[in-house]
Amino acid sequence: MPLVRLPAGLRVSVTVVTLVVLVVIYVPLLLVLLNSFNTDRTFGWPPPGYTTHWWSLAWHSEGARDALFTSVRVALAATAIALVLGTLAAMGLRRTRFFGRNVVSLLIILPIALPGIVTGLAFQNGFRTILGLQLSLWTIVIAHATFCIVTVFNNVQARFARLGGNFEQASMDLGAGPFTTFRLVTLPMLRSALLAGGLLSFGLSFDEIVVTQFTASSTDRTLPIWIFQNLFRPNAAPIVNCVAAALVLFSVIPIYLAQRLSGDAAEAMTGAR
Amino acid sequence: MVGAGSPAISVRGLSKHYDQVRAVHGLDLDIEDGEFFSMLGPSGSGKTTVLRLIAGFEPPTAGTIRLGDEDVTDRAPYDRDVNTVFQDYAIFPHMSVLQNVEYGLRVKRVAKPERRRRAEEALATVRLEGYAARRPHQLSGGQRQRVALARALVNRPKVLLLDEPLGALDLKLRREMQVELKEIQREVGITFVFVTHDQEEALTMSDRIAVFNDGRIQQLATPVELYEQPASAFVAGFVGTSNLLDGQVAKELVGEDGTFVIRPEKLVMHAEDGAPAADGNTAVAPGVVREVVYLGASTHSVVELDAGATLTVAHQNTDRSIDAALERRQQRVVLSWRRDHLVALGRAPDPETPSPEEES
Amino acid sequence: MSLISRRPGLRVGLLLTPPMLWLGVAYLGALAALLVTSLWAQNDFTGNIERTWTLDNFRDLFTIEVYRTITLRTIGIATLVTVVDALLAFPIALFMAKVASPRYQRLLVIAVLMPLWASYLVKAYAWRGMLSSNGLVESIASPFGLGTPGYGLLATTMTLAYLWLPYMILPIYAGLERLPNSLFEASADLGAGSWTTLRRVVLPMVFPAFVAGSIFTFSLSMGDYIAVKIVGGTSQLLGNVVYDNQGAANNLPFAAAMATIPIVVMLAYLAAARRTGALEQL
Amino acid sequence: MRRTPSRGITVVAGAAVLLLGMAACGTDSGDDDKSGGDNPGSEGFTPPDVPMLESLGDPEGQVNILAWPGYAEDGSTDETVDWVTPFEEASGCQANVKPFGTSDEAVQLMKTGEYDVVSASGDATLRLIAAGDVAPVNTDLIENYADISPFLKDQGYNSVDGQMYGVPHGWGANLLMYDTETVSPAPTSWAAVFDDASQYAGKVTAYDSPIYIADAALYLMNTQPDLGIKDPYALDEDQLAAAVEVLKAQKENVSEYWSDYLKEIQAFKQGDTVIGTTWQVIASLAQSEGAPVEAFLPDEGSTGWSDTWMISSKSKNPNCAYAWMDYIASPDAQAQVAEWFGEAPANPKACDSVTDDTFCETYHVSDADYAAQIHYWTTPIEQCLDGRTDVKCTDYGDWTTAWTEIKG
Repeated sequence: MPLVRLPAGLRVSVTVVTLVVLVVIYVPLLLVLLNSFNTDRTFGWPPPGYTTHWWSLAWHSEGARDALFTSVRVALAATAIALVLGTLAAMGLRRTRFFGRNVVSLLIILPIALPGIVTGLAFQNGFRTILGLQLSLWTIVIAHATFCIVTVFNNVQARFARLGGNFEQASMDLGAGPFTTFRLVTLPMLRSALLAGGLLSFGLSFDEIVVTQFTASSTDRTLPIWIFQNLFRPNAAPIVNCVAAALVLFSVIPIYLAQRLSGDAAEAMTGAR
Repeated sequence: MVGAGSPAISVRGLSKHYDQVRAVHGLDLDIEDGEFFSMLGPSGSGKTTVLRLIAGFEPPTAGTIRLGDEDVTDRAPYDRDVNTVFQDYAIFPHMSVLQNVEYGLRVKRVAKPERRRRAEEALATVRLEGYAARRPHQLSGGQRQRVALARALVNRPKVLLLDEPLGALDLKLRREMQVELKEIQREVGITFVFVTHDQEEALTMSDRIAVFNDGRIQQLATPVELYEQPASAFVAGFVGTSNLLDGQVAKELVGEDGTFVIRPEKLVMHAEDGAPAADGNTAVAPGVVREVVYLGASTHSVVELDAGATLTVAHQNTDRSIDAALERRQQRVVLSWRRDHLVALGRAPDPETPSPEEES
Repeated sequence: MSLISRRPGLRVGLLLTPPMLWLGVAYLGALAALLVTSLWAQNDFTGNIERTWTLDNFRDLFTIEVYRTITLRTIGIATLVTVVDALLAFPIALFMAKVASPRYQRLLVIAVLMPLWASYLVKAYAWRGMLSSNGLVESIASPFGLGTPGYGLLATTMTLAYLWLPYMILPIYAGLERLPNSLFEASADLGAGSWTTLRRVVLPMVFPAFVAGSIFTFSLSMGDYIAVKIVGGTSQLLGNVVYDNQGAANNLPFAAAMATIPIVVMLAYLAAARRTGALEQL
Repeated sequence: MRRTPSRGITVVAGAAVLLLGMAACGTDSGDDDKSGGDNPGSEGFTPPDVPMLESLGDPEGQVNILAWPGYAEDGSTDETVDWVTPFEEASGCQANVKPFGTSDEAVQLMKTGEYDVVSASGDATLRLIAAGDVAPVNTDLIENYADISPFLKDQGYNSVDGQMYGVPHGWGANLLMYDTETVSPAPTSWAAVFDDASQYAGKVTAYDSPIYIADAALYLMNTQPDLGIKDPYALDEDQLAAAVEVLKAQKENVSEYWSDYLKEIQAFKQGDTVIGTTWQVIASLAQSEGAPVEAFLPDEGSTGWSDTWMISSKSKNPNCAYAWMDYIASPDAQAQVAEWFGEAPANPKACDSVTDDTFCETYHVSDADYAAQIHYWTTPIEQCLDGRTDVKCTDYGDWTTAWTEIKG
């Protein structure tokens, strides 16, 4: 990609600010990493000593592991639902200019545009007060899927916009019915967009705390809930730091994949919340 | 040209309205078997809509479409024995050239060896042997165009629809492909329905041409008829350069009321003193050269007649130097033409009334 | 089958039905139920919700002054966080989109996204540590004769701005990346200095991206109740009132009434954002 | 109640003097007939006739336990923290533990009949008894019951007319903690965080919950007898207003309100805070982290909590449920829970099993006088808990609103 030759002054100032901001972004994260080795159970500053004790505890923590699996399960289920609904919505709105188009777009954006506390409270109230249901893993999944739809929708819509509309027509023209066309043409062409959208949706669900707090029963502990419960216990807080540090390190993989797959960095990330 | 039995495509009373816009209005059309048929018109004239209606991408507002003996009006695209070459080719980016070409056979569950054989045959037809394993993004524009063609031809459809397939190619390639397309059509014997806005393209390739404007056919004729005897000022203007004589000018120069057209190459330009005299066969008119445009093979001069009209005169740059022509700018000249080269258009076309009679 | 492909309306209908059922019925239904709940009362003895209609919750909301104070404070903080993030995000997004080489571009995107995976809580606690009396901020600031701002609204603003920064960087980066490079050249060619180019050409064109990012930063700040507990000292935001009422006090109807405030604010915000075309860039 | 900070909810547990309407103390064990006033459930409170288990049979093979997080640890959070597995091995009852987040949730879940036992707090116990969701407990069938501290037995929040409805689990007090290096002389009264708080302006901390209003009410009870506060959980509007005034004045000097261990320990260690309310467990942890702090029960007494294990009236596994209640009251289990959770065990014999020799002294496990100074957390309701009938008291909703206003 040809780069713009920005004037030197602007270039330098932009670079300097970028470096400063990057430092500010990473200092707290490094601090988390450092504290995971801090002998002080309440991360006193400066650290009185260093130990790998917490990492070994974290490694053996069944609660953390269970919470991790719960989070993965919830995120996978929510992502699966979001993939289906987001793709359907994007396909429905494609090439269509019906009166409700804006309404539908707004509706898809709304769950992520409203604060999590609103979405969480609305679902909790809906499930418990109105429907009289017990909160469970499924209530978390439903709530998460709701705000994950937008990431899939955005990615698929961007892909559609880039592809243009003739491929499916070409397929139908060559004798393939709608389902064959979807299987052989639409889906393969959407694959990377779906993967990117799915990964974002997974990440979104995986780290969600607010909506989860409202829609989780007390037995269903996702990783953020586990962190929330344990961060405040002096004996467990350093373990939490280990888990958080490990999460940051491992997060490189999905982010890298998402970016790779989508091919277009901007598209991969829009809606990256 | 007219074959025996029912036409390949028969359209009756076809209309397509989008809200207030009438893209196609009350169209009747027969396209014969094995014909190379072109639909020519400016953008928005409805020609592409007719193509999409025939392909089945959109349902008509009214009217019927028959393919051979079958009424296909309500059938889905995949239920019609027609294939389309898209303007942007719509080659599946995630498949190789071979997979693209095989696609139609694959969804029809043709056995693999058979499908491979036919695909290779089709690639040979479009002179793309050896490209089977390529990916679409590794192909040039012309090659993609051929893949699209092969992908459609391999299904041996009754009718092949081509939606401005040469539009994206550069001029030289376009000329080559025009000839090639025509050859391929002769070779496979399939009815081609070709949509274009390029009059030269249409004239080069077609057996018959339908000129579209405002959702209607203005004239349906062979290329020669279309050029030599345009039915309306619109057709005359769209196909070739039109030199119109109407109103007072017509009265003065032709001697009768009406609108007349004469092609630029039928006009002869003389120096003021060397002009022939008008007689029963020849008409003359003096004027001033306002502009001279050098076009390589020929030169166009724009002459403002004293009578009021402005006519374009074309002359081949054969043996003599073109300097003489260029020096005539702003000079007085006399134009002459054979009276029988003048085509009477009748009244100026009114969009609300049907265009002059289509061929029956 | 054939029917579906022949009737676009039917096709759209079939495609949109599942997502619309989910969002329109389940989600909007839940929001509507929340509004309904806000019109109910709570039994003081059992803590159970009594399904009798009352406007008491809203009366309290409007008459008790502290709620107005908290609402204004929350909107103020959310605005401040958004402005800070916009100021910080623009240079880094510009660097990513128009200065960095493609390789660095990819690395930078990862670098910006990575913090999002570190737990929100852990990061907030890291800031608590940095802002404490003898913490990192103090040790960095003391040579300049400054100190830590301590726990309070300033600390809350800093922490929230930190937490949501990636949500602002990414849309602006995406917006800038879409800008053709020739624009910069055209502007320079027409004699504009770099600042003029930024102000007259780039900023107006990426403004929708700013708005898109601000929806996140603003909305996330509007609803926060955890970070403010960790670094906010004695201060509280709207989210705390909602949270305390649904949890501690078990007064769901009042929590629901309180939750209508961020809904109204965000709907107004979205309506304004829609005019800029920002919703297309979310 | 401190419970898991996870739900932040921390409301409310506590011992309800709901029935008795007695001011204070709860030391008058067994004195149920003293109950007076016509606040609801007080006079003429007759619990539904729920049969009591007469004799033990064979264990059913499982027991469903509804517990505050930390009360029934099975090693899933920390491998070394596990007193459920030994129970399963000894009793042959598989224990299915479900932690709950709030007392309301516990009450709701108990109504399903799917749980056999519950660790109920003071604001849940009476509701469960009155609704017939829990059965009287035949304490004769519980071997370890005899060892439970007498001052926890036959209390208004765990018994009706001398009939126990549960087995006491543990209790604790809200203490005053201060930085020994900065705060001098050592304080003796809650005045240090109220009237004298300005001495430590910007360095005072307080518990972040509406229930903390009771601390101010308790202080007023002693300093302003004119207000007529007899029970810190029974405040009429004027009394609440007075408490709010105290807290608003205090807020000027507060650095931050704390809601979890870590936050408070950090604040004391870093010197952001030098004085404020605390729990014994936090004080001990802070000390072990090297913070120069002391925590004590001030002269006025303090607020606190006390929990009880109860058995469902619909229990399908009564024998295993009794086995659990017996087990959790045993010295070993009590020691583990108390040390892990940080509260005084109901069974003083646990003191022989705790790993920390000073634990029982620190937590005043057998100290009846100490326990007598605690006003156990109770949910304030409209009917005055102190027996007054001429005024309406403020309920927890009012307290929540007041707390929001105090914080501003």
